[in-house]
Amino acid sequence: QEKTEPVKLTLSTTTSTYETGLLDYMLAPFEKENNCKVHCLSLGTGKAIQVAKDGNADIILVHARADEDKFVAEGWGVNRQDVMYNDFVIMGPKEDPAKIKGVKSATEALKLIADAKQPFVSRGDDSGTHKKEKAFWKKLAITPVSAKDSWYMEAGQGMAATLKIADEKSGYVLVDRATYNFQKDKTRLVLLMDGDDDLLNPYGIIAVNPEKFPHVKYDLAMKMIEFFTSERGQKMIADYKKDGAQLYFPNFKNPRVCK
Amino acid sequence: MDYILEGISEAFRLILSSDSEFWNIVWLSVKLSIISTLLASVIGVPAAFFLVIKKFRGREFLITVSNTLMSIPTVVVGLLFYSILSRRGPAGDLALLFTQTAVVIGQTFLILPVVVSLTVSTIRSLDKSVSETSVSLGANKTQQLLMFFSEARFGVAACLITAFSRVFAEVGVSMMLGGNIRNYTRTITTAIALETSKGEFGLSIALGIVLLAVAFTINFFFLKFTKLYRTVD
Amino acid sequence: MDYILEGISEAFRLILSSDSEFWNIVWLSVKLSIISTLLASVIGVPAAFFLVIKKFRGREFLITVSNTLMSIPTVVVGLLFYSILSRRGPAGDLALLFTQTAVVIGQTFLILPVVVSLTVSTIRSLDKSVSETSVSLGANKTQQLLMFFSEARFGVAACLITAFSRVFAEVGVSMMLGGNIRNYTRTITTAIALETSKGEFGLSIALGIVLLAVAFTINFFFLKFTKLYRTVD
Amino acid sequence: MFRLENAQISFSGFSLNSGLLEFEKGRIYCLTGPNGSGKSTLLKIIGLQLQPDSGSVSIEGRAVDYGKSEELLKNRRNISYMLQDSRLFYASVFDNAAYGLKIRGLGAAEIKEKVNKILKMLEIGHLASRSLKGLSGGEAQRVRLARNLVIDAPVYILDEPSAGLDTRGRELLAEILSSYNKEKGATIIFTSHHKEEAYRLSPEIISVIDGKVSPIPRENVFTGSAEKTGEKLYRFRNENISSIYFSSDHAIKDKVSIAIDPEEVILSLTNVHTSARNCLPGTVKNIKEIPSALQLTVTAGEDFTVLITKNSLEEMSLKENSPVYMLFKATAVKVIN
Amino acid sequence: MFRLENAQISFSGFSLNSGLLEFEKGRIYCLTGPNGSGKSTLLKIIGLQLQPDSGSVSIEGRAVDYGKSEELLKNRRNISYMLQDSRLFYASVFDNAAYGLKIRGLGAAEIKEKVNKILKMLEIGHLASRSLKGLSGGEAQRVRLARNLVIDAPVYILDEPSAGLDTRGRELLAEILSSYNKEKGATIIFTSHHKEEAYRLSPEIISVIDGKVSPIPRENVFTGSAEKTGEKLYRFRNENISSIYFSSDHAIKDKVSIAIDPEEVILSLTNVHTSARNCLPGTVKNIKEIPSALQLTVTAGEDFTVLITKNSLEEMSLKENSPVYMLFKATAVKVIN
Ligand SMILES: Nc1ncnc2c1ncn2[C@@H]1O[C@H](COP(=O)(O)OP(=O)(O)OP(=O)(O)O)[C@@H](O)[C@H]1O
Ligand SMILES: Nc1ncnc2c1ncn2[C@@H]1O[C@H](COP(=O)(O)OP(=O)(O)OP(=O)(O)O)[C@@H](O)[C@H]1O
Ligand SMILES: [Mg+2]
Ligand SMILES: [Mg+2]
Repeated sequence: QEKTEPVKLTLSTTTSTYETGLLDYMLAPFEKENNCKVHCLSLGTGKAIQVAKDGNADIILVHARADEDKFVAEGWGVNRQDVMYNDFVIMGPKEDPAKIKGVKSATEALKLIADAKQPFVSRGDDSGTHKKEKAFWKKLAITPVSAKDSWYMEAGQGMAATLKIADEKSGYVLVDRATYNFQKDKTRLVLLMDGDDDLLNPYGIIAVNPEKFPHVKYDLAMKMIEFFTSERGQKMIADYKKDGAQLYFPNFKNPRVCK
Repeated sequence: MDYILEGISEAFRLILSSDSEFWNIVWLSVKLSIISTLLASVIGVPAAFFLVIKKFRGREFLITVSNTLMSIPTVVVGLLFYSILSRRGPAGDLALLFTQTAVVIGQTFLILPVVVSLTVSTIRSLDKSVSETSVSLGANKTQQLLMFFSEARFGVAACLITAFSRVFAEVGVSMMLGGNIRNYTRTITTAIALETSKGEFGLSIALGIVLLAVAFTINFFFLKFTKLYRTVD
Repeated sequence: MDYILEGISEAFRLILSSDSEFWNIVWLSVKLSIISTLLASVIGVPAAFFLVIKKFRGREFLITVSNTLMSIPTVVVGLLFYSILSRRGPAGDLALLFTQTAVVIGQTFLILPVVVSLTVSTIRSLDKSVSETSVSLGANKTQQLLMFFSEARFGVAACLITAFSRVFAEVGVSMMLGGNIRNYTRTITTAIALETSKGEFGLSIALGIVLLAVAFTINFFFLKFTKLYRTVD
Repeated sequence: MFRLENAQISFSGFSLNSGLLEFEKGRIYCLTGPNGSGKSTLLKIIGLQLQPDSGSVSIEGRAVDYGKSEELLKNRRNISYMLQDSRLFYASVFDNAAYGLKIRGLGAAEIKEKVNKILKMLEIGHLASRSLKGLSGGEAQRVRLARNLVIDAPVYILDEPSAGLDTRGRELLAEILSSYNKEKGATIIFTSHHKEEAYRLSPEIISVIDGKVSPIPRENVFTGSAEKTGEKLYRFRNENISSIYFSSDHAIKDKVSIAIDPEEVILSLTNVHTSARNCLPGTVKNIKEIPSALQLTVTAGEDFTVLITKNSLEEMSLKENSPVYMLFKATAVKVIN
Repeated sequence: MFRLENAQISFSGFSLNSGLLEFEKGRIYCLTGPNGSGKSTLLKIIGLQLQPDSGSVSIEGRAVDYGKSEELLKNRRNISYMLQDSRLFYASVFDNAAYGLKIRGLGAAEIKEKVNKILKMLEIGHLASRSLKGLSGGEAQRVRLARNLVIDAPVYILDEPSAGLDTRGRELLAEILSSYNKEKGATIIFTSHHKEEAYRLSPEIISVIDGKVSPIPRENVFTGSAEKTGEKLYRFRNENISSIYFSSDHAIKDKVSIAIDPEEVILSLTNVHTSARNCLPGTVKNIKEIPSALQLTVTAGEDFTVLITKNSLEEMSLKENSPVYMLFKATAVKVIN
C-alpha cells in the first residue's frame, strides 16, 4: 500500500483540553486512520477563536458557548457540535472564612464571598472560565473591580497561575475540574463547593467555514467532528482518566444545557 | 495587516486618552524597569570590574557563566524566584510574591548577567593606557574608574540601553512574580500578553507601539542628557 | 524551593535520557537560534557599518530607533509577523504561519536591533587609527573591515553572544509564529511556557536548566573556537 | 615619480598648499618644519592617504583618480607608508610585522623568512613571539618600522621614523634605508625633527612652514670618492676638493657623499696645527646676516656654508674676498647614504 | 628626596636592579640608555607607578608602603608623572590639560587660569577648544606636556618629554623645566635619547644599560657667573676659569651653569686667532683610549674632557703634561638651567 505524505490539519483549542493530554490521546488513532498530522494550537479561548477567524486553523475545540454561537452566526464556522463537558468547582482556604461550604448554589457562594470581603482571584482574561464567573456577578448585580475592591483580584492569567495566586493570597477561586484534579495536591486550597448545574462547562467543536477560507481542509475537519461525536469517540472521552478520575463527560447525544 | 493598522490607530487613541488605568500601567512599567536597571548596574558593574581586574582561577569560567545566564528565559527566572518567595518557599514569610518588589528582584537578577557581560567586554576592549595614564596623573581608585567609564562611554551607553531594553520588554518575570494583577502589578508587557491571549491582537499591537514610544523617549533623553553620544571625534 | 530541587533532579533525568522528543526540542531551539543569529548578523553588521561610516542627516535618529527596537517585546514581534503571515495578511498565501521559517523570520527581526546597536557601539568605541593604519599598510576595504573586527573582537563576541542569548531565551515569537506545535515547532522555551501554564513548575525549571546547559556549552565552544577571548593582553 | 601641483587641503584654521613639488625616483627626501606646519598632512597627500581638496597629484605622469578605488589601491600598495601615529594591532610582534605582507597575499613561508630577517636587522628578533604588552617605547617603534620596512615597495614614506629610537636604532634605520635606496633604488620620503638625521640620510630637504612648502638647498653636501687612511679614518676627495678627512665606524665604499654642519666649522686667519683633522684654505664669497648669527659662503674648490657670531666676524675683520682657513674635526663630517 | 635600594623588578627575559640610587631635592636628572634597557621601568618605580619585586624605595627617608593606598596616593600626587605612552583622553585639549588639576580638586576658575597659561607657554593656546581629532604629533605631545606641567608638584618625572617636539618645542620645554627648577626648586627626572637635551638641561646623568643603573660623571659642566659682552654674547667666569664666551638668545642672570660637548673641542698647540671665541690654554693631564677615539683630560683651571682621534694625537705628538690650547665656538657652549 502506497503511503502518501500525511495531510496537515490545524486544530485551534483552549489550553485546558490540550494540557490535560486528552487531545494527544484522542488524536493518535484519528491521525493514523486518516493519514494526517494534526497541529494542535493550544491557546486561550479568545485567541483560539481569533486565530481561526484569521484563517489560520481548520477546526476549533473551545468552551465559550456565546462566542461559539457568534462564531457560527457570523459565518466563520459551520457544523458546531457538542462534544463533552466538565464542570467548575470553587476552591478556597480550608478555614473557609466566607462559610460557603455546604451552599448549593454557586451564585450564593460568590455572594457570601463578596459580602465577607474575602479575597477572590478571578482569571480576568475573558476566558471561558472568566465569562462564567462574570455571569454570576451579573446575576448578583455586583461589578467588582480589581484592587479598587480590596478583596477582588484579576489575575489576567491562565488557570494554573490564577490558582497559585489564590493560594498565595489565601483566596477563593473558580477552577475547572481538570485543573482541580491536577493541582489539588500542589495547593493548600481545598474544594469548597461543586455540583451546581450552573457550574457546567460544555465544549463545542466547529469546522472553519470553507466559504470564508477556501484553503481550509474542510473535509478532514468534518471527519474529525464525526470522530469526536462518534460512539467510539464519545466512549474514548468517557474512558479518559487521570489518576483514576474521569475528566470529561461526553454529551453529543444528550447535551446537558447550561443556562 | 488589519491588526497593525488597528494597532496604530488604537495606540494613538490610548496615548491621547486620559485613561488613568492605562497611564498607571505605563508608569509602572517604566518605574520597575528603571529601578531594576539601576540595581543591576550597581551590582553588576563592580562585579564586572572585579572580573576584569582581579586575576584568579576560574575567572574565564565565571565570565562564561555570566554570558550563559544572559540566555536564561524570563519565565525560568520567574519560576526560580517564585519557588523562593512562595509561601511554601524559604522566603515565604516576607509575603513578597505578587508584589512590585518581587518583580524588581526578578528583573534585576534577569539583567544582571547582561550588565556584567557587556561591561566586561567594554572594559576589556579598553586599552590599559587609560588606567595607567589616569593613575600617573594622580587619580584615586574612584577617579580611575570614572575615567574608564568616560573613555568607554559608547560601550557603557550600549550596555545600559541593552539592559534597560531587555527588562522593559520582558514579560515572564513580571507575569510570574507580579501576577499581572490589575491595578497593582499589571505592566505594559503583561497587559499585552493578556490581550493577546484574549485574541485582542490589535490592542496588543497598540500597547506594543506605546511601549516602543516610551522606550524611544527614554532612550532619546538618556542619550541627550548623559551626552553619551560622541561629541569629540 | 521544592520546585528548584525537583527541577534540578528532573533536569539530570532529561539530559541523561534518550527521549527523542526531548532531544528534538533541544535541537530545534539551537538550530533556530543559530540561524536567526547568523541572519541577523549578516544583515545587521553591514547596516551598523553603514550607520557609523556614512554621515547623513538622521543618522543619530536611526541609531536611536535601533536602540528603541531592542525594547520590542517578543510578543509584539510575534503579532506583527502574525498579521503579515496570517492567511488574511499580505503574505498569507505563503502559508508560513506556524512553521519554523516563520519563527526564524520573527526572531531575526527581533535581534536585528540588538546586533545593529551593539555593533555600532563597538565600532564607535574603536579608534580611527585602526582603519587608518590598515589602509596605510595597503589594506583593501574588506581587509580594513576585517581589521576592525579583529581589533574589536571582544565587543564583537559580546554582541554575538548577547544576540544569541536573546533569541535562545525568547518565547513570544516562537509561540506566536511557531504555535508550539508538538514535534514540529515546539522549542525549549515554548515547552517551558506550556509546562508552566500547566503548573508543572518543576519540569519548567528542569527545562530551563537544560537550556542553560546548552547555552553554556555553545558559549564555551564559541569562545574557545573563535579565540575571542583576549589572548594578547 | 610623484608630482604635486598646488595640491591643497584645508582644516579649520590651517591650510596647506604643496605648490609645484616633484619627487624623483630613487632619491631620498626629508621634510622638516615646526610642529603643526603640515608635514604629516603633506606626506598623507603624497602617499595617497588623503585626497587634496584641490590641485592634482600624479604618479609617473599619470594623475591620480581618487574615484577609481582599484587603481588607488594598487598605487597605495606600491608605497610602504608609515603613519606618525600608526597603531600596533592586538597581536604578536611577528603578526604585526607580517601584516603588510599578509594583505599583499604573500605565502606563509615567504612571510616568515622576510619578517624574521627584518626583525633581526632591527635587533628585535628576540621579541618576535612577544605580545605588545610591556614593549618599551623604542621596541614598539622598531616593530612599527619592521612592519613597514619588510614590505618590498618602490617607495617608502615614513613619518618620523626615528621617534623614540636610541642612537643605535637611528643608526640601524639609516643603514637600512640607505641600503634600500642604493641596492633597490627605492625612493624614500621621511620627516624628522633632528638635524643629524637629515644630515645622515637625506640630501634633499624640503621645508614645510605654516602649510607652505619649499625645497631648500642642501648645505655642505659633497660627493666624491673616499680612501682609507687610518683606523676608522678616511680621506674624501673630488675634482674640486683635494682632501677632507672623516671618520666612520663602517667600511666605506669608494663613492661617498658627505655633509658638514655649518655650525661646526671654525674660521681661522692662519693655517694652524690643531687636533682638527681638516684645515681648508678658502675665500669668503658672501656674508649674510641671519637671526642670531652670520652666514658666510666660503669658496674652497666648492662653496661651503659656515655660521659664526657677529663678534667673531668683527674681531677677525672678515670681508668679502678675505682669505680664511676652515677648521673642523673629522667627526664633524657626516657620511650620507 | 628619593632613595632606591636594590629595587628590583623582573619580566620574562628582562630584569632591572636600581642598585643604590639617590635623587636629591631640587636637582635635574636625565636617564639615558638604549631602547629596552629599563629607563621607563626605573622611572615607574621611582614615580610609584610600579611596585618593585624586591628592594625598597624611600621618599624623604620614609620607606614607601605599597599596602597603604592613601599614603601612596598622597605621595603620587606630589609627583607629576608623564608616561612615555601617556594617553590623551576623548575630550578637548583644555579638558585634557586640566585633568591633573581636576582630580586634585582645584576650583574651576583656578584651573582655567593655570591651564590657559601653560597652553600659552607651550604655544598651543589656540588649540584649547580643539578636540583631539587632527592634532599633529607635536601638538599632541605639547598637550601631554601641558597636562603634566600645569600640575604644581615638587617633583616632575617625564618619560621622553621631547618626543615629537620640534626645535622650538624642545627649547620651550627646557625653559619651562629650567624655570620650575630654579624658581620653585622642583626636582626633575626625565629620559632622552638625544644628547643635546641632556646637555641643555641636566647636569646629573644616569645611564641605564640592560637593567643596570649607573650614574655617570658629568662632563665639562661648570658653574659660575655670566656677564653680557655683546649682542647675545656672554662671558662666563668662576674662581678657576677666567673666561669662556657663550651665546644665548635669552637674557642670562648672573649665576649660570654651562656645559661643553667634548666632541666640539679642538686642540691646538699654538694660540691662534680664529672665529672660535674660546681659546683656553691648558695642560694634558690624562689620556684614555675609548672605542673609536681618545679621551683626554685637559686642566685649564678646571678639568675638561676632550675627544679627539688617535691620528690627531700622534700628529700633534701630545703626551701627558703637554701644553695645549682648547678651541671651541661660543655656540658650542650650552647653558644649563
Ligand atoms: N610587562 C612586561 N612584560 C614583559 N616585558 C616587559 C614588560 N615591561 C617591560 N618589559 C621589558 O622590559 C624592558 C625594559 O622596558 P622599558 O620600557 O623600561 O625600556 P626603556 O629603557 O624605557 O626603553 P625605550 O628607550 O625603548 O623607551 C624591555 O625589553 C621590555 O620589553
Ligand atoms: N582633521 C583635522 N582637523 C583640524 N585640523 C587638522 C586636522 N588635521 C590636521 N590639522 C591641523 O593641521 C596642522 C598640520 O598638521 P600636521 O599633522 O600635518 O602637522 P605636522 O607638520 O606633521 O606636525 P608635527 O611635527 O607636530 O607632526 C596642525 O595644526 C593640525 O592641528
Ligand atoms: Mg607630523
Ligand atoms: Mg622608555
